[in-house]
Amino acid sequence: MERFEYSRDREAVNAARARALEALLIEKGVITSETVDKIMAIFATEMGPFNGAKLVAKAWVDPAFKTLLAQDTMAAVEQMNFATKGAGAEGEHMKAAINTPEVHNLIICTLCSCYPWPILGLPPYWYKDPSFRARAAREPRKVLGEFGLNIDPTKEIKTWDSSAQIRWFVVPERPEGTEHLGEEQLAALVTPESMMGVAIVKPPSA
Amino acid sequence: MERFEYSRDREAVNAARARALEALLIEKGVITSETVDKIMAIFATEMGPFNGAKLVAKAWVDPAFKTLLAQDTMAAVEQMNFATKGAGAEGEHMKAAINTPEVHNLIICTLCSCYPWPILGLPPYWYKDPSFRARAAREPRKVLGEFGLNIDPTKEIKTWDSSAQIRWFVVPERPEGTEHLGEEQLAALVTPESMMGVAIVKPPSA
Amino acid sequence: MKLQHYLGGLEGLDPISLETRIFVEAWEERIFGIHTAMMALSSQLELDATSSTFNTEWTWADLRKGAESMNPFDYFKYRYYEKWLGGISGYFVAKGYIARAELDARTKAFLSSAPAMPRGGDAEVDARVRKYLLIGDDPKRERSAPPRFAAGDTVRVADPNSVDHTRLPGHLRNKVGVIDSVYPDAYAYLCDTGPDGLGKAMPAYCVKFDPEDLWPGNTETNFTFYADLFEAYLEPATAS
Amino acid sequence: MKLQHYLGGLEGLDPISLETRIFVEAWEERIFGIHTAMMALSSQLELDATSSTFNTEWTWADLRKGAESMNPFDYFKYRYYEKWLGGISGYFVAKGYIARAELDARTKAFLSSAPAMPRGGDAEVDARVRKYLLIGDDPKRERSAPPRFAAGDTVRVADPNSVDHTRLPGHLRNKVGVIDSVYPDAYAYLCDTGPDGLGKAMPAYCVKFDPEDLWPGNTETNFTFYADLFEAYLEPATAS
Repeated sequence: MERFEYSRDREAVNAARARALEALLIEKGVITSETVDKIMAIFATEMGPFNGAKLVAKAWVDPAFKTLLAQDTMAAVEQMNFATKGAGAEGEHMKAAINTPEVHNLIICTLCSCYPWPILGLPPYWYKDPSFRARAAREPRKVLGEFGLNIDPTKEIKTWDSSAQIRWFVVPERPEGTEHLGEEQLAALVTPESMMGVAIVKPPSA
Repeated sequence: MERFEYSRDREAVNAARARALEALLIEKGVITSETVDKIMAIFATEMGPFNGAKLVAKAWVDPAFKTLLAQDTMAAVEQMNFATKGAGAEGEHMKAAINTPEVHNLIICTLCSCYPWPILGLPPYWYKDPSFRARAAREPRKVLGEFGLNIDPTKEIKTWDSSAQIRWFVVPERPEGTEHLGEEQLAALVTPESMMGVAIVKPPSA
Repeated sequence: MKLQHYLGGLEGLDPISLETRIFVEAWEERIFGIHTAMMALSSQLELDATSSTFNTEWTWADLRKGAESMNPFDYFKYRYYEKWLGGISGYFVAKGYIARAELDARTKAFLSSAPAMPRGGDAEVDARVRKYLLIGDDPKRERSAPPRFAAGDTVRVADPNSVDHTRLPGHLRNKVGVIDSVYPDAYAYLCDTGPDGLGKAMPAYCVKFDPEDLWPGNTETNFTFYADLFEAYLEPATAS
Repeated sequence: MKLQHYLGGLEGLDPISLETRIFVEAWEERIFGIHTAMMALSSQLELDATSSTFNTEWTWADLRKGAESMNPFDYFKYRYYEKWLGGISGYFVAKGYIARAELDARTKAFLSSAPAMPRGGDAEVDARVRKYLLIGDDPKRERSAPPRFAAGDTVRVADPNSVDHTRLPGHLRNKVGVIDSVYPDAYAYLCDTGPDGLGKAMPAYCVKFDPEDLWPGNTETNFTFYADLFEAYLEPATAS
């Protein structure tokens, strides 16, 4: 009946095992003592949702760029001069789903957790959770409701499931009352959740 | 993250809840304080593998009965004068799968735990276990090997999955060296596992 | 889709448990007995009325619906009778026999001191339970139409949408088999399963499958798989 | 069948977790970093050789194979990075980089006292890891043949036997959809998936599904489901 039991010191064992593995890999010359920290630093500063936010802000202020982003996402991303030049790991082929007054987009990965690293960084826990992956496929409105986002029944929802080599992201709509803001200020409003389609971007006063 | 956690006093809570439920049902007049004990007494003395064992022993000593058991299982069972007259709960329609030198039979229920109560009683834990239900369907030889039963590759295995209203059981082969034994002595050799097909019947010396 | 119904043939599983006990904890016997009493006292049975206050329907279908509607991830997390305990407690609360708070309070009380079990009840209640166990609940009915298939026919298993309940194993959906035998008469099911197709009495078949068709390149040799299936789950096999 | 791949559309699940953190335990960041380093140092990449002793292949396919080969009941028992920790530890042991006993002993030591982490290693190793992250591993290839389908074509999703790995979601098998767009060029996959059909470069499509076809009577309105699928997973839809 062990199948139905949990180890009581599960987290402590996990933590010790992860560190033991890393220590042995360093000792055996597989990685260096800096490797993991350096990787995390790249995700903290060079590959992350801060890139996606810049992309979205530029699309909001530059209609031609927005059109390019929709039609040839990679060409648009290349113009951004990100450290990855756009196409870094897990971002070799990205595709933008543009929200409009008629269509709300949602990205999911029912098989695992495919995600465009160069512009969104690493996915939050909820995106990797089997319950989200299962439910968003069949009942997106209900799921979005649980995120506090109620999509008007007259607005179409499009769900994009990434199980091949394309990584999707959402370009949310520009909120009302932001006409006076510059690109940098606009980018500060854009959350990772809005670029996955489980939130909209709110104006600064909200 | 509670999905991934277990309550540490799980068994104690289960036990208290089961007894609390029973107490409330007695107080509210749904069942009596004797109901559960009386049910268990029926399974201890009137509906159980002791019936199946008698049936198998009779089939071993009486070829005509064995033929009837194979062709019209319920008519054969009725002759046994069990408390249930054969067709008790979960035994309304039973079917015997007769082992021969050429064929070894195995019963499973991939959906749940269908089982012929009047002649086999209640199923053991392994029969209800998802791992058995899943594996016996695709790799019965390997599964039987784990029970310590190695079926010759030249012998066919037939697996019977009960998902409609028929309840299956296996009539094992009579072991060698039991020619001198009477029906009652033979019945004492027959185990529940042998009537499910995960064991054979061994002679008394073994 | 009911993940719980797609066990047949799964890979990567544990060695078989050789636990031959029927109950591994003492409380499991109690929940089994409660379930059996509920089946025996269920309102649709044509047995003598008793003083039991149980006045609703409870069959295997209800227990199974509970298992099929539970969180499929929990299904693999809980032991067999833990699922029964959850489903049956939930039923008594949902039907208003017991208040959730009442059950929780009693559970809490029993956790801190030995269960004090009430005594009493009418013997006729237990007599009916005994009668049910000894005579069962025969699902066999006369046929209203001849069976659609005959032994030897090649059939394809349907893939109907399952709603609250189905008796169709997932590993057989869309697969091709051969009718091994046609059971006599017709069999009713315990409830109507809607678009899934069960309910009214219908023929049932024993269908033979070549395991190589079910799990190509990933099964054993000299082995045949048989499944009992209701007629609603079968279609004539056509070249596809 | 891989139970883990049949999540899409499941019923009876929990409310959505609103946990927006990427890592919920500090150790999760370490195992993520180790995995990423392995991908960057993997032997099949055309990047400069380094002094790293890692000389085997590790891609997403290997991580995914681990998740697909684990006990499916455990899949639902463990948190996301717990599965990574199990799969990656297992790989290093299986490939002989680390002995199981060694890992267990170090784990035990770290359980009783604070981890003493060794220092050192060549900067060129970390440089390669950085380079991999910034340039990626492009799966795009020139087409060897024209795509089999065009936008607007109706297709049926295949149901190939999956062995150690597949990229075909279970909820789409045998379902009918319409090609929404054909991606340019062709896409290789990280490994050969045998009878499942992936490996060599092939066209990929965005396929549009009516949710009502996927989950009849059990989905929402004014909603369209799109899935990216490799050509090997698609067949022309014929009346059935």
